[in-house]
Amino acid sequence: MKTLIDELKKKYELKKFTQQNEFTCFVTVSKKHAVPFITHLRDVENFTHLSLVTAVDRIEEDLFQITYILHNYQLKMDLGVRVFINRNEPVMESIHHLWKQAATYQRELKEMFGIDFPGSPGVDESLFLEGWDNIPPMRRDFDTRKYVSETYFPRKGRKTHDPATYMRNKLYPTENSQ
Amino acid sequence: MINTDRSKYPKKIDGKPEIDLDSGKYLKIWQGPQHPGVTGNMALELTICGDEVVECKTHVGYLHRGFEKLMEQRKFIQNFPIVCRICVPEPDTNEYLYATAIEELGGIKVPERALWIRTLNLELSRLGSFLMQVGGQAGAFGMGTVTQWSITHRDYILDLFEEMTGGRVYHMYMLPGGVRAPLPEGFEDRVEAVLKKTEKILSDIEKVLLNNAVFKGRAMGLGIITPDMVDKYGVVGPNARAAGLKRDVRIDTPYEKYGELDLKYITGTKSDAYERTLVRFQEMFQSISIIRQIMKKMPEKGPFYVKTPNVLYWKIPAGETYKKAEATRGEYGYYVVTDGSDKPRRVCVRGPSYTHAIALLQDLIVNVDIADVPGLMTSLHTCPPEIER
Amino acid sequence: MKKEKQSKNLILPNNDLPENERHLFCDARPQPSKILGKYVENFLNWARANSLWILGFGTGCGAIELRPLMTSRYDMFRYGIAARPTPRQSTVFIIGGYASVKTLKRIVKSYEQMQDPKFVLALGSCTINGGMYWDSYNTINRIDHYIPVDVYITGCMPRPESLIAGLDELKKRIMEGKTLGANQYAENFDWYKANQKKIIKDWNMPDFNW
Amino acid sequence: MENLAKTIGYALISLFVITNYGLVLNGIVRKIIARVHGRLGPPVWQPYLDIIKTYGKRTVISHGIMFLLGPIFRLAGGVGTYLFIPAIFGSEIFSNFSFSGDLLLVMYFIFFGQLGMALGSGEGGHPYSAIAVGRGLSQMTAFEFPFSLSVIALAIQYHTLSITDIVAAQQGGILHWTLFTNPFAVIAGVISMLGMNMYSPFDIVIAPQEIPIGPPTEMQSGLLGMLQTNRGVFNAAKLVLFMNLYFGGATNIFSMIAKTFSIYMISVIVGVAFPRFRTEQSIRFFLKVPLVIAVLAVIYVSVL
Repeated sequence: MKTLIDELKKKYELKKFTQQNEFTCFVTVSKKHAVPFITHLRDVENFTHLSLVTAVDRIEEDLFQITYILHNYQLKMDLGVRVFINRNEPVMESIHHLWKQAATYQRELKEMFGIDFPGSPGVDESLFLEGWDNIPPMRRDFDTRKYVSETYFPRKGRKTHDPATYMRNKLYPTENSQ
Repeated sequence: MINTDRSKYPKKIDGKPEIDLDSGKYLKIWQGPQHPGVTGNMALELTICGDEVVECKTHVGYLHRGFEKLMEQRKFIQNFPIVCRICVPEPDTNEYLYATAIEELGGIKVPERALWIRTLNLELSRLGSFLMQVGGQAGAFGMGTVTQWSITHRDYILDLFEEMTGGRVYHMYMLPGGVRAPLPEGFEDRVEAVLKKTEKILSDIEKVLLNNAVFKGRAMGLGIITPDMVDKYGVVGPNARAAGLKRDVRIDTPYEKYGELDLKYITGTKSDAYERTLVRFQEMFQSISIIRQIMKKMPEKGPFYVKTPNVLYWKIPAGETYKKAEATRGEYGYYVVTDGSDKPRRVCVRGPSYTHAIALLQDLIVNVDIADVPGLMTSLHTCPPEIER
Repeated sequence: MKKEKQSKNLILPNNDLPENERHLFCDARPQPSKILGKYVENFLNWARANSLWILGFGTGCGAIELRPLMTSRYDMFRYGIAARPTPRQSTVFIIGGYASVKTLKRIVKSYEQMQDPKFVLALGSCTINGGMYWDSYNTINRIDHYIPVDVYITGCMPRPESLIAGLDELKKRIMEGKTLGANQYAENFDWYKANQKKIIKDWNMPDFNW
Repeated sequence: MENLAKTIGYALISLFVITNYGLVLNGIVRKIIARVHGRLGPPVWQPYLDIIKTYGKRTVISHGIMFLLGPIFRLAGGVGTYLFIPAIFGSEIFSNFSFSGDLLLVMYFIFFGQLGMALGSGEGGHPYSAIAVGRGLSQMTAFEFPFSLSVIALAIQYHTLSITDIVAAQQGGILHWTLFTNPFAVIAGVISMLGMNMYSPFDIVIAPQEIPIGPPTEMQSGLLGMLQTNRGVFNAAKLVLFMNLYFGGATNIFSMIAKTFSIYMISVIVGVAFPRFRTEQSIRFFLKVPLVIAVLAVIYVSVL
């Protein structure tokens, strides 16, 4: 797998490569080379199965990490392709022409993270939510507990503890260190 | 056999049928969410012409609970009770995948005996879920008898789970570091008794259902998945195997103890609804044999749980991984990202029904008689909770 | 107070429907139906309690335990309980666990289409206070703010035995004539509607679905 | 004059008896099906409870006048079917309004109810009702063919259109039954009875998993109660008709109960053992084998 990535480095600008376990490895590719790289993987290196398209909100670096997980049925290897895009203009090329189910994943990302995939069929329709008028819920800066306490009718009497302090006070009531 | 000749109407305009609801030729029907024929709580927006579906749109999200958001604000150990709620008929796959992903990222080595117990748990849950699916398949074609039989026998497997884990539907058994409890005394005998019962009822169902002329007449040629569609749509599991492709996560990338067990690809050729039912039938017999092998090789004593760091302060170094396992519906995956804090940064669940129920079903359902829509859905074994999380 | 409120607007506005469709839909408020004489009502309650028809709508994961309930292990048909696929004919609505906002819209619709007397059985802790999903942005916390509930069944997930126990409790209440949920809904109609419209953002249906 | 009054009184008595018999029969059949499933099943008197409950609903909604008339037509069809069948041969109470040529009237009444129901559920406006009405009427026309042909064969065989005479001609020993004198007609008639009784594999009209639950989808409260009552009357009436036509009628109420029960068991046992047909499959089925057998029956009686 390492060798394959190394010789692909000549054509595409690939960054950090990690061999996670014996069946899985991840590689970072720049945004403009992402879709050609995935197309190459699918057509030439027969990574023919798209397992997952998902995103991670790296709010500290002000980035979205989009991860495409491809599977190769010959090598029995999973390859996760990481693409970092700017969090302020979240737009990514669509890959719905490569796999049919990619359109659904992109629809979900549009709804949950607000990442736009121009040209992907039905990307603007809401998939899970209905009449959602807040910021996309899966972003880190969306506080669901605040939203719940404002929107729904929480029943009185529910106490929530930080389990660490709760257990410490329960087990060692005398010493109040830390 | 379904007549696939729709030459007259609707006229295809660059691939998409142009449908004029005012013409009176077409009728728009919402099948679900309140409909006994749909699996779980989802909706199909069907446009039918006569008795045939010309266009379909899947609507999901009726079960969306925002699991991935909830997991981001709970500690690692607090997540382990809620992951099993993601998929109702088969929760163990979720527990296993979450636990093993956390173990890999946290660098924990699980003892041998726990691996065996986990494998047993996974395989039992597969068997139960398959039984439920066959019941649903028969019920969708109007054969209530088989539904009653198979779901009753699934209940015996739930009894085994109750004895093993204390939970009937949601087990919360495989936590990071091992399993919660060892097997109870004399468990093998009771497993063997349940397996005997199951084998008996399976042979009965085979007589009543699979050799039934009416069932054959309806299921054969329904919803054919050609092998070239498999990669295009990301079809996995029995649906892909029924198309003749050798794809089984347990064999391709063996996890837990599946590498040491004797199991083989179960493939069909035609990949219509009937073929998929057949494949699932043989899967059931195989998992019965697998469970027998596991009970033979099950180590009697030894640690079943390795001590983790104090779970309340457990911080896992930054990393990401993708773990997958073979559920009854196919490849079930967990993509976990940690950032060095005591909560996961991102947990993404890949349910196999995600592609089956939306992308695949919308295209398979065209030209299908409206009477066969529930049968087609069930033969794809769609499970809404894992789509929506 | 409620009386004068009702007398003020006996006609529902149906504001959220387009103008050209308003005449198609019913705009009458639900009225509390009158209770007959004691002996007639007792007799009818006895019949109602012994033939409960469950609406076949698996709104949550509670639906998974309805199937064992229907099969031979816990045979609910023994007690005259059957499943009906259409809300018009069913009398018991089992809220199977958590209700997401998208489902709640359908729950309200189905509930209003059921004919009085109708009973609601809330299944699982998540219908009482949110349960597992108390802090989820898409699931409601208390179902009894949106439709009247007759019997709660706690647990996640409740066993079939507890379901049967809950149905027995419901029978008792029906026999005692305490299950007037529909009248309660009609009397506090404005409050329920306000709660429903607070969370159901795109309300593209009439205010009351007959 | 008092003769007429007596007839009407007797007819009402027999109608009451047959209604209760039909309802109890439904309850028993539910229990039998439950046993096949491995369950205990509802109590035998469950149909009564359901009917009381549905009549006791507090609210009724209507979609128009035809919607209200639909169940009434259905009930009228069921009652009318029964009232012109001599239930028990030779008994004055159970002879109803049978007259010469009543067979034609009965065959008309059997389908009158379904047509009324079709109109009513059509106004209900539920798409599944519309689909189910289409299915039901097409299937009805399908099993109409073999059934009418076999009845015609009987009419040729016994040179009469009066059910009483047909029954009379079958008296005197089991070998005089149509079952043995003209087996082709019996086979064709019984197969079309399967289609008439709406059990699997012919229950395409009320297919719960496909089009829940067909015509009565919008029916509630009292309207549904009428349909349930009709299910009691109509089932029993059909069974009595088939008993009279093919199985030698009955001379006392016990033989009637025994015969009708065993006739009903045919469709019940077929019902629990088969999945559901698709619509066109069911129609094709009726237009193949049963039709041929019915034609054979006509030829058979004509050449004799």
